[in-house]
Amino acid sequence: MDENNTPIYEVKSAVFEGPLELLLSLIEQRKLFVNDIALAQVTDDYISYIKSLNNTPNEKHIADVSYFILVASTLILIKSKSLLPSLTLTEDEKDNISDLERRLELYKIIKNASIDIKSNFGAKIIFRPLERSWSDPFFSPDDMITISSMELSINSVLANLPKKEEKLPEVEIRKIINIDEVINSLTVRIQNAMNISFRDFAKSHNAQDINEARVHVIVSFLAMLELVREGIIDVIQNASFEDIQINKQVEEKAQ
Amino acid sequence: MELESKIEGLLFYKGEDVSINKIAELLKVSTSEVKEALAKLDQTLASRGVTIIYKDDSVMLGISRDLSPLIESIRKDEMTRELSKASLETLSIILYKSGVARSEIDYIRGVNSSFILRNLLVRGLIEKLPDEKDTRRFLYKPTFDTLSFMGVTSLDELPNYIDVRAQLGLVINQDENHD
Amino acid sequence: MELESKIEGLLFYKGEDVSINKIAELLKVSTSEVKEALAKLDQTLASRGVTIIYKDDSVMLGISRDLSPLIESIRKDEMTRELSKASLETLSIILYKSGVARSEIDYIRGVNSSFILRNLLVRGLIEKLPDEKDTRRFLYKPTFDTLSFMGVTSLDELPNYIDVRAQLGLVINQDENHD
Repeated sequence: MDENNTPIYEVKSAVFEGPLELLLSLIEQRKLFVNDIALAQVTDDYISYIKSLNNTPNEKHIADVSYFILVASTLILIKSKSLLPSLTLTEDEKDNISDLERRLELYKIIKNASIDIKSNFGAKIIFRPLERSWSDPFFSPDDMITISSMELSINSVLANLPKKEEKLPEVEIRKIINIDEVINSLTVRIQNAMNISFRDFAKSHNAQDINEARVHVIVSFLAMLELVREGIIDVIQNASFEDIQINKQVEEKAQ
Repeated sequence: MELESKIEGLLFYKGEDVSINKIAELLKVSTSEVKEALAKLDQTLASRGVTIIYKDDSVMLGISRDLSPLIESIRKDEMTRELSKASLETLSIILYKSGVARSEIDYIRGVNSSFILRNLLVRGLIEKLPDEKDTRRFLYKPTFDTLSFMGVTSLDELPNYIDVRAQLGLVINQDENHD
Repeated sequence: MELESKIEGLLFYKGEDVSINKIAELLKVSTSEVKEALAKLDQTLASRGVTIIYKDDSVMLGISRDLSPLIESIRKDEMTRELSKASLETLSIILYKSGVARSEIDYIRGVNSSFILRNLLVRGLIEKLPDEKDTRRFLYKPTFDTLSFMGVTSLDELPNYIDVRAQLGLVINQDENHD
């Protein structure tokens, strides 16, 4: 299968701070342009990277992982669409996809610009003059300097002190929970679409019309869902698996 | 004495950035007169040991970038030039898109930037100002120190400034239509 | 760049008198070359806002005498301007944690404090002393004038003195661990 012949890009050793950095690096390694085709091609590598993140439990990473997962759900959608052209995307889904492409483009511009910034930063400095001491300080108070105003000021300072450990904000946790739901419904959504497309496919019942490539596509998709199951979250229900089993039988018939 | 020279003396005395409004107020002239005189002073100082740095509506005098190695050799305190990849990206966004909200930075980088922003603030490489259009949020801008570290006398001397901004602007406009 | 301009940049950077020998050494030229260039610079600066001040075998850049009234008014402006919220907060940190380094103040406030400190120094509200443990850095303290202006004879008379110090101390220790 072609899918297995494509080289596997080594991303696990590198450390990526965010999903866009990882995605762009995967796309650039394959010398692709930023578009849905490129995104569909790198989805598996992307998911296996998240998988490796999950295998190295580090509480500090939980917030970061949530960013990766958010993008993963859009990628799965793009991949599904590329495998199942009959899958009709909703407006929201289309927006998510074009939004991801835009963000990647933006990120790419900044990443390239930051290379120039890095090479110029501190290379030739326009120095400030040293501190001046033109004349001796002359005591010039302000009526605002009183014990009570100083107490107010220090309290305001204390209120804004950096927190000891940046705790995972509640919002972040809620986001992670939502991703369970997002991927869950995404799986159901895509599987429904697959069954429908299979029905169309079976209706023709003509060996000539049975497109091997299409079968191959479905198998790949299953393999990908498997990755999702193992790698991200255990979202796929048994009932859903049975649906897929049906599809598999058809695949055997086709051969 | 000409206005140009008075401004030179004033900036020399201050040794830090001064807003054009403040200069006008102290010298009892209009801001447009100040701007005109600054343009002349800029010419006078060309190829000299001193140069004007412009940012937003403020100016300061610095030592010409060609003297950078000399000044560095006589400085006592060490300078940290190191910037992590994340700091560099964040700083680049703020340099090319001066006056940018944290949400926009997070959007472009795809991760939460609050820790990096705090770090850059403490290092004096960026500043945080309330957004005039929406006082509940803040906008981030580069500081004069960033310009001096980059060896540029104004933001538009940054590498490919117009180009990068156009690219960002284009994509960001699409985004605005989109939302 | 001409020697004359190099000297200008150097003197502008220093802001204090530098011996002609030192200039020659730094710029790797002879003292007679320095003297020649200084004579040229003197001419260049005629009618400008900045001027060379000769003192024995040393020189420095100063502000033209003609600008004295202007400088006087700038100084008055610096002295009488109302202290900003940021300035008052910085002063309160120095009061509660007398002998604090700039890096500590920056970390506590989450922004760079150099300009605010400079203004507080000029106004005689705080003073800066070299850190005995690390002579490259300075520690900031309130002046006696400030304490007596507030009617405080000893810092521990400040409200919640011990508690506030403890809270500030925690942050600073953490900072050290962090970097």
